[in-house]
Amino acid sequence: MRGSKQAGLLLDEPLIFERSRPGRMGCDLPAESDVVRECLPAELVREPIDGFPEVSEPEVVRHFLRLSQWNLGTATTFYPLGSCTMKYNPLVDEAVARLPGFANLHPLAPDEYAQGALQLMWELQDMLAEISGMDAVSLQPAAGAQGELAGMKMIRAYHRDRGDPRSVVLIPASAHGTNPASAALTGYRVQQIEGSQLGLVEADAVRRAMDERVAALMITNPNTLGLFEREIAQVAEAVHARGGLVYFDGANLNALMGVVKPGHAGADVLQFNLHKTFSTPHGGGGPGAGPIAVKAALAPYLPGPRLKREGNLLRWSDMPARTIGRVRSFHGNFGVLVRAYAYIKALGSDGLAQATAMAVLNANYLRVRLQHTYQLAYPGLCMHECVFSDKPFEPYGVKTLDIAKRLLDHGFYAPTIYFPLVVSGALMIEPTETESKETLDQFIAAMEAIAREARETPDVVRAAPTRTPVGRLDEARAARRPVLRWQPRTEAGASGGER
Amino acid sequence: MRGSKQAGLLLDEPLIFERSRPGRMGCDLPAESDVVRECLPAELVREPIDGFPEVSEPEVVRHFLRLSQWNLGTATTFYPLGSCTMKYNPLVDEAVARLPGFANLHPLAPDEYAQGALQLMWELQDMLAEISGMDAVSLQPAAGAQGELAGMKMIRAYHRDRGDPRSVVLIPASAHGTNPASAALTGYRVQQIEGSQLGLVEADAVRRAMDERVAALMITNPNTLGLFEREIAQVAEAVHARGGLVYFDGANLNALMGVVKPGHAGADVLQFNLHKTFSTPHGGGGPGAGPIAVKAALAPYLPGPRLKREGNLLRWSDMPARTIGRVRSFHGNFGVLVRAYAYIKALGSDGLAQATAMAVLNANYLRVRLQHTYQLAYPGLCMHECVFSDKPFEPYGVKTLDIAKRLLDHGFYAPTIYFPLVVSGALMIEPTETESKETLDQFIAAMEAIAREARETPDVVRAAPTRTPVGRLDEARAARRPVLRWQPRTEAGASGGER
Amino acid sequence: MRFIPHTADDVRAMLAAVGVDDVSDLFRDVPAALRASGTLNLPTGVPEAEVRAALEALAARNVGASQLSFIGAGAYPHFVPAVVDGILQRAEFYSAYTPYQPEVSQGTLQAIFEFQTLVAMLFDLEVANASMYDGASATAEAVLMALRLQPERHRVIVARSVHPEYRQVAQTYLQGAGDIELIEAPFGEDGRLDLAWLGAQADGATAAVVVGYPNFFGVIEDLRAVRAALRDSGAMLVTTTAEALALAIVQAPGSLGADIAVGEGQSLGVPLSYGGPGVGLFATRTRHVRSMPGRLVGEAADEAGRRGYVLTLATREQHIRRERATSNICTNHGLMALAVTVYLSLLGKSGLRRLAALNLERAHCARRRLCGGARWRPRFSGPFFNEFVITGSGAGAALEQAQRAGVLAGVSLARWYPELEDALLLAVTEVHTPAAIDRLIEVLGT
Amino acid sequence: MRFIPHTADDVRAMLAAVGVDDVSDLFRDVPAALRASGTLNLPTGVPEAEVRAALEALAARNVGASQLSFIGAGAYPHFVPAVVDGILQRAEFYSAYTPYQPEVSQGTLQAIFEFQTLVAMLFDLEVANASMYDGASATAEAVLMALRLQPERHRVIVARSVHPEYRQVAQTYLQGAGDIELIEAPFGEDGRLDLAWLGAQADGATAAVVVGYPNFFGVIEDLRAVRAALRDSGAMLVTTTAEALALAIVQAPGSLGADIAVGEGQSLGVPLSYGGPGVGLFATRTRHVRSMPGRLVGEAADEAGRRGYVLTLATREQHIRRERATSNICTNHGLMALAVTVYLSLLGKSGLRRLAALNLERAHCARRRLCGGARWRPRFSGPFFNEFVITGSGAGAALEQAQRAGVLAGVSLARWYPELEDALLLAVTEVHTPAAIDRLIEVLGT
Ligand SMILES: Cc1ncc(COP(=O)(O)O)c(C=O)c1O
Ligand SMILES: Cc1ncc(COP(=O)(O)O)c(C=O)c1O
Repeated sequence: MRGSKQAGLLLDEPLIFERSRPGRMGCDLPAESDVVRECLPAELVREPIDGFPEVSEPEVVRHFLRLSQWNLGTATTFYPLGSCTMKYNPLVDEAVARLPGFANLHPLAPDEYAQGALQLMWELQDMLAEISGMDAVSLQPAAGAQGELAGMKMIRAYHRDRGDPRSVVLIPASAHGTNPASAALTGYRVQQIEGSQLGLVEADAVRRAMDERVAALMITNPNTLGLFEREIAQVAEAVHARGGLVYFDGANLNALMGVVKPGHAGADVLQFNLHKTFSTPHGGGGPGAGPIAVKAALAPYLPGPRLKREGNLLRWSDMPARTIGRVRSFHGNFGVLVRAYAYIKALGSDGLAQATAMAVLNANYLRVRLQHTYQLAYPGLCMHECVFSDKPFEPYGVKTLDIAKRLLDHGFYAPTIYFPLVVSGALMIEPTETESKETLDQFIAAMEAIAREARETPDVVRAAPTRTPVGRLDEARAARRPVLRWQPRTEAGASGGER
Repeated sequence: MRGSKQAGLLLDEPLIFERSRPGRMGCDLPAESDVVRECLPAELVREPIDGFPEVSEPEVVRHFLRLSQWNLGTATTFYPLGSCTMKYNPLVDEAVARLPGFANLHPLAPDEYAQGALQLMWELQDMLAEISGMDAVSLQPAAGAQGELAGMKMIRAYHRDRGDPRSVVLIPASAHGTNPASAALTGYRVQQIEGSQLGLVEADAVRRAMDERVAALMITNPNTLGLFEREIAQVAEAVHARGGLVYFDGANLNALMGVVKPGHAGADVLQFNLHKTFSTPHGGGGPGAGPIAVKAALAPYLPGPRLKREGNLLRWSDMPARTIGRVRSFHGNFGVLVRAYAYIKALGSDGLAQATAMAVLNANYLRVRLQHTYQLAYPGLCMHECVFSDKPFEPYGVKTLDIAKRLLDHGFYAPTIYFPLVVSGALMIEPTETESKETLDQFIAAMEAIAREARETPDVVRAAPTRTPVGRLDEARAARRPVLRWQPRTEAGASGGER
Repeated sequence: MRFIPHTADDVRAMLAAVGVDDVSDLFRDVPAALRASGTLNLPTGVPEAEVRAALEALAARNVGASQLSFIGAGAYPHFVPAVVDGILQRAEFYSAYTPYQPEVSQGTLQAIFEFQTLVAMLFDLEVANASMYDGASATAEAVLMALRLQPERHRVIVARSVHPEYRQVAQTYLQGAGDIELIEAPFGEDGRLDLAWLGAQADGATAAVVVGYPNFFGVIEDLRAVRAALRDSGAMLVTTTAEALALAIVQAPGSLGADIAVGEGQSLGVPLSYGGPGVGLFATRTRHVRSMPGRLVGEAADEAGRRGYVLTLATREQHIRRERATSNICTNHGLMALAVTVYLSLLGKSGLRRLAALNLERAHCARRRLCGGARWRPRFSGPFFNEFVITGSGAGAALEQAQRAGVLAGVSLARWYPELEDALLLAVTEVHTPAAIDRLIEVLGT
Repeated sequence: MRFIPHTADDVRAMLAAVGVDDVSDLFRDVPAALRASGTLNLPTGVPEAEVRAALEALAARNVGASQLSFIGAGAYPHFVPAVVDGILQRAEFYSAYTPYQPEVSQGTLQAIFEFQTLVAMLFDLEVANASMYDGASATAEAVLMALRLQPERHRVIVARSVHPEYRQVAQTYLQGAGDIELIEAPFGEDGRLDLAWLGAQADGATAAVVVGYPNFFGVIEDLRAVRAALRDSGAMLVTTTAEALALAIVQAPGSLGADIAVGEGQSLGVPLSYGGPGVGLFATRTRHVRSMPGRLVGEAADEAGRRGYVLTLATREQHIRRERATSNICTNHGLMALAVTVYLSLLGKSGLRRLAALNLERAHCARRRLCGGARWRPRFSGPFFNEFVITGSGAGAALEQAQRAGVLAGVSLARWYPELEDALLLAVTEVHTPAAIDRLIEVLGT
């Protein structure tokens, strides 16, 4: 007998502002002396901030602990959010990132006094270069999108320096939204490349689209359908043949480690998403890190300063002459880099290859086990993720959103939904390698149960979720009349946050 | 509008053994070499332990995170467990106890190399002596009960050394179970002292019971009814007059700090419960620490070794001549001592006095607010806790147990129930000083709602809890046919833990 | 491998289900030519103990982390109460991602809603987003937003006293973003923006003026006067704050006329961590909300009327709007936003103010004492919070000498401002005890 | 005070509800004479930053914590994976207490049920309790239990090779516990119990024989032979294990005839922490379960048939049975039991065995190398796991010399065993890399 403990008690919790009581304190600091008046002109001095919380330390702890309990995370359950590589975040990485030697180091500490940090970054650059088959790496970008942005700026500088400024970037329809946004932010016009019947970018299509206005092709491989772009080499050739560059979105590297190096497949510029492939926590939205790697021809353009070796010492260079400059203050998300470094060290060449192999095995296992219940967007082997559509449930009025919500009732987070845009009602499932076969089997059972419900009692699915702390929230109404913050009570009884 | 998020999703989780799969690993260690065979005679070598878990690291994390979510704790909710002083556990105390300089220190490191630890213990002894008004302190006992045991052994040694061995210990009926148990373990016969109408120990009653066979009186003050023993001085006098000693159970010191020092009220021996008064976490059952304090005449009997100062150095003494010896290996629960030290430093003389004052205020507030709904066991002011009975609900067939279970549905932990034994159907409520008035008001509202339900729909109360991960568990059946461990499957399909 | 649960039996069963014989068959779609060179030339994996030992050895080589330091310049040493990290270590927070499914992400969402409220209050503006990467990119995004709101304008004035790295990042972000003229406004002897220059330069083509508040020299700009100088031009006023704690004691930019106020939140509960991750703060007026970059959380209700929170106004964002999005940001700095939320909740209304007062007092005391003799004098006369510039001949050499004596006595401004060759920038906060300040005086002299 | 939420308004309102004017009125029942001297002569409270600074300063003075150390003797340096502390830091675990309300304590209860199972398996006995304070008090409780089970017997034999502090604690616990004769059994040249002596001494009055397994010298006793020597007397065999990791590779006491097996669990996931808190392990046979000390968790079901766990057989305990309880223990070491449960789950069946093998190998290598020359020789010939005794003239001086060179090269046995004056006890575990062992050889010589 296995008991089901899935229904349980979660504790209610108001906004921190609603817990506030005048005069309550969460810290003990000496009362302000008169010195303030001597130090600052009176007209500059602000009153203590009205509406700021006044709560004791135990209340703060209880508040945030209770909030935390309303979240599912990959540490507590299967979180098959496609394109996000929600793998297990090792606890040792959390511990080492907090070592005082890292946590208390000032970014402008003299290089001589930060050699451990510089050594770590130096080695991490090398590791990433080896994994990607690229020539040079900058760790500065704060996230994948910022890596893309840096990449676009570099491509722009490269063409400009060759006296050949270009205006267009080709992007497949299945690309992640950050790709066109990053290209546009760099002044490029985005031209969409349609995928083939098989969901792939064809070299022929690229060849047709390529001309001298095209600065680059941005390609994601495996693409967001979880498919390997088999013509990647020919595609790259087609781009290069007309003087273009290949930007390789490396967000899906978890499918490639030890199998293919993008640098050998024609990539000129590539960003890593360390918070995906290298397991740094997603933090409920971030921080991540998006190091950018390039082939030698583009190395002069990398964001600066750069690390350099001087005898036994590592140092930060001055701004290189042709760099695009900075994309982030200081040295990037160092705390995230520490975790990624620790992760790569822990896995090593064998572990990384095993991670890729098992991630791909897990995705294919889900694919074959679910393909008779849900409609696979594209047939054949997949890489690290697979994409289904809600087509089979159209007759019953059950949509992808309903299926996703019903999964929550089963204690699973939902897959990425309605992305990629090229699949209508997409359910994009990325299991990662850190999930066991038993977990996948439980997920499959839940998906099958939902499919049965969709046919037999579709209302149940449409009413989901019912076991979560709140029911389905009205997002449309929230957007029409946005309440984006709590308001201090202006008169008795009225409060913006509470309505 | 305040939404109620109290119903929610908890995730099911089997026993760790049921997650096990042959060959799965949660750590990466080199495979065993042949050296084992050279190092140990074959007949001594054991096979890898059958039934031990085989799980990966992510699964271990998920397993224990999910288990944690099935618990309420004082960090997440009001936990008014009487006699246990479930106050807030400061997070900084958790942080400092984990400093490598404490966590990695070996108990047999030479004293010169452990001066920080010894200094901390030295100062903590002094702090505890000051708070209690006693003369000397040993930090060795691992918990309150072990402190009591040490105290009893000291009392025994004291009388023996005076050529006056005695055989009886007087204990009020309201005492905690550890008191008679500790006395009995020292070979004493326990003689019960009945309390007065007011729930108090009367000097007259003690005088009547005292004779030359009585080694000591064990008294808890405030007693377990939350009442201050007003005649404590006269009681002590009566005991001392016939050559007896006063053992003062210090578990309830949270009601006395800055108000009374037990040492000034006649106490000869007293144990502290650092995990109560000084806020070290209760850990789901422990560890705690139960330092023992004495008047000068008993100091020679304290557990050894003792700390001593030699010039600038602190050192451990040899075993003192008249010590009762050791009650615990090494130096006691040092990690708990660190937390208590940090707590006392944080609060200081003003903070400790404030803690006591607000703990007593909170208890009295609950008392007056609940006394018309529940039956107060004894009238008048209380100290840090108050005790009610379920008498008013007898006509409805609702018992203390039902009330306690129904409180769980409201998201509160239950008070201590059916203790002290002198109150039938006792509900013993200790709020502590770290709870806000709003929380107490919410608790009062819940208690009132339950009282209403008890009268109007008693079945609802008797069926509680309904919102917890499991319903009321059949404890009687569990005790009749105890299953105290999981059993490895001996044949397919059979498993002790799963039945 | 300890993070990967697959047993040999599992792999066999799963391969059979997939219908292939071997794991390598799963990669059939990868052309053989590419696969040939896929092998990684890295050391093999190691047990956890070795990972930890390696990282501890590296951390130990960062001797700067344990030294008495007065370096600020955009990253500030502050005491972080243990509660903050205790909450950050909750796996339910750190192992979740963007709260796409609000029903099982209310923890993250409510905390962000609180964060938005706190940031808006701190700047005294109406609305704040759910975080940017850092103060630098927040500044760049503010400039882009001002340009977006006023497509007819093409000039941006950035005070030269804005953090040099923020200026660099803004410059990078603007590359290719159209024909934008980025010009730098000089500072005066008080360390503040040269208002006469500004009045003359700000014109109808100027989309925005960006000033530091406090600026890179620690000086508190006269925002009212800046605002007045901009009146005719109609340019937007953007403030950028690297030391957010200052706003607990100096007038908020919103109340002095800023249209967009951005900054870096590291000071508010985030460790230095060699400069990252911190968190970018971004606030503006409600009327501009649909032009804001970044994520927003809003209040919502379910059918039963229970209050909850959701991601909202997503039509501004890249995943919906793609090349027409207000920004390309996707992953942001949510966990650090949570740190700020916990920190500000704990410090609270009066605690934060007291802390700011303590910083002010200590910094002013330190400058007064340093400049009490002939060796140093204040470089700027403007008001300051917890950071200031002193000048004296041979400042660079003095800094190195202090370093050799074990004190990181600030940074030399010469690397960013050739005209400030003998100037040192120092930050003094609550972590600097009176004894630490004594030591500073001792090594720098007076 | 930051931990106390009461505002002045709250206090006023609550006092009014109670019907008193002033907080001091709440203490009316305390005689004035006693209250007069209640005031505490302690420093006033300080902010968190000062607490932390004070504790960091103290921790820094424990230089022994960072030195290369080969001290074992009942507390062992082992690597603890980060997962263990990550789980211990879950407030839901550490801030709960004894699970009196099982419906909201299933986390603690299920974890303890798993702990009981793991400990029972480790000892190969049928049932284990939910923890004792430490190995020493567990040993004392085992002796008391053996006496309780055989009230007609009054002798207890404890091997002199049992941890000296465990023997001391047993002695203290027995004070006043009736007319019990506690005698010590000698050890032979192999470091094992003198079986001839035992055969002669163990008699019908002997309730129990207590042996270390491994014993204090690291030597693995021949339990089969001990058991055989006790056959005629009918005495119970009690084993006590200070280094629990040994049981991953040497035969379990339960399978060799122990009636009660106890030990210290610190090795299995708990830091040294200057000797505490660790956790006492206690296992025995099912038929003795009602005489066991300490808490027990058992399986139960609710009305819907859902499996759950509850405290059970509480009628043995002090809160029910008072002076007739099997022990006075109440608060136990539950959180450390959780640490052990997490640790053993992570190490698992094969990992624990591999770890034990690594310890065995390193320790044997170290002893072999140390005793490779003329300076040292093994003191005992019996088999050992990860701890051993070497002897050589001037051992005490050698130890001090090693200390001065920065290596804590074990402990001298002279303080406990006058007859072993020149003997050193060393523990070598997986934390001692080959380089660390080289260093040991270097400072101790060969
Ligand atoms: C394929 C792809 N590319 C790029 C990105 C952008 O990365 P980031 O969110 O780190 O900015 C993502 C993020 O989800 C992605 O899935
Ligand atoms: C009044 C009283 N005395 C003694 C004790 C025993 O203390 P410990 O549980 O630390 O052994 C308790 C514990 O609950 C208690 O409440």
